Amino acid sequence: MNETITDIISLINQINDGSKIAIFKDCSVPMSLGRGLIKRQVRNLHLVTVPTGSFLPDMLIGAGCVSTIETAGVSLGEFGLANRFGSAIKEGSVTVLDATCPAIYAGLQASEKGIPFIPLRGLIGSDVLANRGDFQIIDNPFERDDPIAVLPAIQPDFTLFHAPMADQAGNVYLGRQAELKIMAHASKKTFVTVEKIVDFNIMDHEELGSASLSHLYVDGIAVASNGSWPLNLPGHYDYDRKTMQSYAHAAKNQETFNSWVDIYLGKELRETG
Amino acid sequence: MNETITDIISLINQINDGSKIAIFKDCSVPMSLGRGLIKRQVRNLHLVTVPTGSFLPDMLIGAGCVSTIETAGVSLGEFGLANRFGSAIKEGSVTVLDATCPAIYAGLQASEKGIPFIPLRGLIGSDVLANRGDFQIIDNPFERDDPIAVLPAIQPDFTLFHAPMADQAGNVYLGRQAELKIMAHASKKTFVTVEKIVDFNIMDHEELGSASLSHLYVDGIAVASNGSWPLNLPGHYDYDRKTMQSYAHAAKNQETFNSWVDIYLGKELRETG
Amino acid sequence: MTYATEELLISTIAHLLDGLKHIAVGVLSPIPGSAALLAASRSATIKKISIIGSMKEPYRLDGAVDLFDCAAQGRIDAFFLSGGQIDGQANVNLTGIGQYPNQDTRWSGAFGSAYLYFLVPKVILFREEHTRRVFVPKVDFISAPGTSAPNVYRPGGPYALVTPLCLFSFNRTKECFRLESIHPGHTVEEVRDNTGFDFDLPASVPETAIPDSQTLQLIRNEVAPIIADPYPDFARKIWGSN
Amino acid sequence: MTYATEELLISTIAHLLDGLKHIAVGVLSPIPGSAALLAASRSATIKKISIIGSMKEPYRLDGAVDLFDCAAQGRIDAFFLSGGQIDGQANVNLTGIGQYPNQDTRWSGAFGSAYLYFLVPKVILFREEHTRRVFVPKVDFISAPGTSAPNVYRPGGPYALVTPLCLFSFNRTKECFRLESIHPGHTVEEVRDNTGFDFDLPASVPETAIPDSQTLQLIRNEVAPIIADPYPDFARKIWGSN
Repeated sequence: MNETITDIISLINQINDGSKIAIFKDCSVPMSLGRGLIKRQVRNLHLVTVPTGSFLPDMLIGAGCVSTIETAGVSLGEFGLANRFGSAIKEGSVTVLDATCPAIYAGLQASEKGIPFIPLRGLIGSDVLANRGDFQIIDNPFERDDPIAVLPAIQPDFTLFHAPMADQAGNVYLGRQAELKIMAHASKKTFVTVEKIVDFNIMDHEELGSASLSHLYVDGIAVASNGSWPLNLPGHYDYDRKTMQSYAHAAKNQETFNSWVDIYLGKELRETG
Repeated sequence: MNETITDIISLINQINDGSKIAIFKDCSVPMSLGRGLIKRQVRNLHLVTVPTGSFLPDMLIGAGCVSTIETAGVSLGEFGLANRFGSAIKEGSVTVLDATCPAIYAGLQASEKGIPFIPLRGLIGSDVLANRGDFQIIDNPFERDDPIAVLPAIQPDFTLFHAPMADQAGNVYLGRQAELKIMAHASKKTFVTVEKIVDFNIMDHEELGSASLSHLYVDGIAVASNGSWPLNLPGHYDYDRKTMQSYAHAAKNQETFNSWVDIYLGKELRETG
Repeated sequence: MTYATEELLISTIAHLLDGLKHIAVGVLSPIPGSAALLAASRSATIKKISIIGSMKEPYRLDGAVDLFDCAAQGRIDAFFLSGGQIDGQANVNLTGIGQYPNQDTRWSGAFGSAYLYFLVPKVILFREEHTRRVFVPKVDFISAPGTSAPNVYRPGGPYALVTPLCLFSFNRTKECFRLESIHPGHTVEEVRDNTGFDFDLPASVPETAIPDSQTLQLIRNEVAPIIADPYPDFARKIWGSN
Repeated sequence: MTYATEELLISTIAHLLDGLKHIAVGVLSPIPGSAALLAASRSATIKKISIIGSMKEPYRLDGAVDLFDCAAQGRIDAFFLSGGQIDGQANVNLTGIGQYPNQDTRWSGAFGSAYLYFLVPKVILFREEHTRRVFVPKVDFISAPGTSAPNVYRPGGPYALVTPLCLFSFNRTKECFRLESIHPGHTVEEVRDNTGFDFDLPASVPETAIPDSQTLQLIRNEVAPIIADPYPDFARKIWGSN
């Protein structure tokens, strides 16, 4: 048995206070891992949403796990504003590094390519750029009078995501979410929860192989059935809209958020603990 | 019927003298299209091998179609040196822009991302860099005393490749050759030959979809059975080593090359009409 | 034929998309999405409609990175943006109200706006609320600027602004909006009263063309069943059960 | 047990790979490939062997871009390079002989060398011909430099040079090779006569350890059947029919 295959608790225990963590936007979201981080009361996370975030970042912020969030936007989509996020920003308890979607991707792609920075069009004249001390404008060395933004590489300590399946060698099938490859390549470590572990080598499978992440980039795998709940896993299960709605309602203020999370984690503890 | 689906002659007729053409290294090589270019006596091509080349670049050079080749290397692999390439360089009839493999990819990825240049590690102190007037060394704007090479984007006029199948909408299944996506995204136009055109929508197929190129990037498709012959198409047919050997032998000098190509094109003419 | 306000907006936006090849539509955008589908249903030039978030062919994108790369390659002709605030220079604020960073009201964030607004030739601004709260003299935070200095690479930018009251065009040289037409039942005064910035006002402002019966047929028969996939609630509200 | 020269080279290279995690092997490299497989067959640390061009798991790479990105991420510990010419500063010439660009003899080109040589911590130079034609005082063209100025980002570089005569190590500070061992049947004089550059010569040079019977068993039973897939001709030549 490959030693990268373990259980969810041991993955969570490796994620220390202050880690820089990348999570994908609105599917493949590692909700089980997120609940584990809340339970363990991990603190001072630097969260990188790739490129935007919804329930999980809002929940981690509400639970006091996050000190910095680097994001192109956090929203509960059709369920409204991300109120724990908004409230933390107003209070100043969380530092926000506002970006734009392709800037997050480009920063990760720079890390993936092992280059220290990458240029990107757009941005110039926006208050997004004006407020990012770590972005710069340089002259395009190949063209006169052509200012262009350059962004530093983003290298997370951990990429965390949930996927349909892994194999015994540690290869992970991603499906359509090719961005997860960029995230894993860009990060120091990648922890994955999966619905199941299969008996064949995924990379040997002609069609699955090209939509999979090599074990070379995977540092820990744990089975977590319904690991994206209450969010969806495309092709496997849909959103649990009732739970999402109940969260969106509860998260409008900190007290009702706290109660909701208590119930939510309590349920989880009963179910998995 | 999608108007991008046409025949091989009409694809070839759209490729004019002086075009910048990208071809992939050693599989998915559009040999049928290449023979068409030789027959049409296209001239002054700027060939970009992605990142290296073998039989097709050597053949196009031998046939006088190429004035510039941008490459990380041309070789017939186990069949030896690419002699038409080497001979043209010695004579000065072809200009060579020597690169290193990741520099070709990075230049294409810059074009794909619509950025005018991209930094890359390595290169500094090599004669590869010293001889590329279009490469530069700049100071990393994020770090003191850290020189780094920057390369201009490579935007071919055409990417040409051969693939297992396309659908009626113009989507093309690539299999493992994910680099072909980068090439198509980076190029102004992409022409593809395929073994067959299927009746279902490839993109709708969960597993094929993620290894396919959207019709958005495909400007012309033609059926060419055994379109990579005498090279291989992974999962479909193997190399025709006998023909490759016979080419490698003939290409040692221009006269035997010419005779070989005459026979080779003659055979083609008889077979495809 | 009677029509819903949403159908008028769909029809108005669709006119702006004629002759294009590739139109991309962001999340939570049922009206722009419907307009793109309507335009495609009657235009031979439209090769692709990309609906961000759609998992169904032919509206699916290859991936999120692909959308942004595709825009930078010049392969997206039109895109839609909204804004919590929009000002007279077409600056868009999706980030929040008050002093940044600890804003009184924090919205989501810039999303792709600080990039796509520069690169997509025709960006259509669309907002379903036409008030002075939205259309302000100056946005509190420029998530994406409406205009740029001449040396800034910017093949794209604002093209029009569609609201429930009217249609504005945007003049990039003069850096201001121009009232192009007023929707039936509304007036110039109403537009002026509810707009916090100045705009060019022609001597006579035409009424926005209402969707003809053929257009309504297309919307109800062709567009509604497709848009109901990503936006079931929207489709149910406008067209009832589908 | 008797052994083939190739088996000695495989065994010698494999020793250099002990304790690593990920070893990548280029095209047309049956001996380095065999050495990597041998090392993996007896080392618990080796997590992956990537054989460029192999279509078979677990040796396949995700794609060619992936290899280069992977190296830059620091995830490749060892790689192999050869050279038409190699000089005493470990400069490698894969490009050609004579005045560039119109060289008298043009080889393939730099391939990945001008990049991987900088980024992979242990680059092992390997050449099956040990002559003054190959090991020159100064290469005609630096496809990839052996050493760099201190301010150049260079986590990688030359680690050893293996030939049919001997094993050299490379001292990056002194910028020169050191003779580490001589293969059985060869002498220091033979090495010196056939090497066009100066190298550090210890007072006493040990003989290269020959592969023991356990190693030969592993090579013949474990390595040979695997390397026969990408290199059937090589396997047939050394080990007969498989």
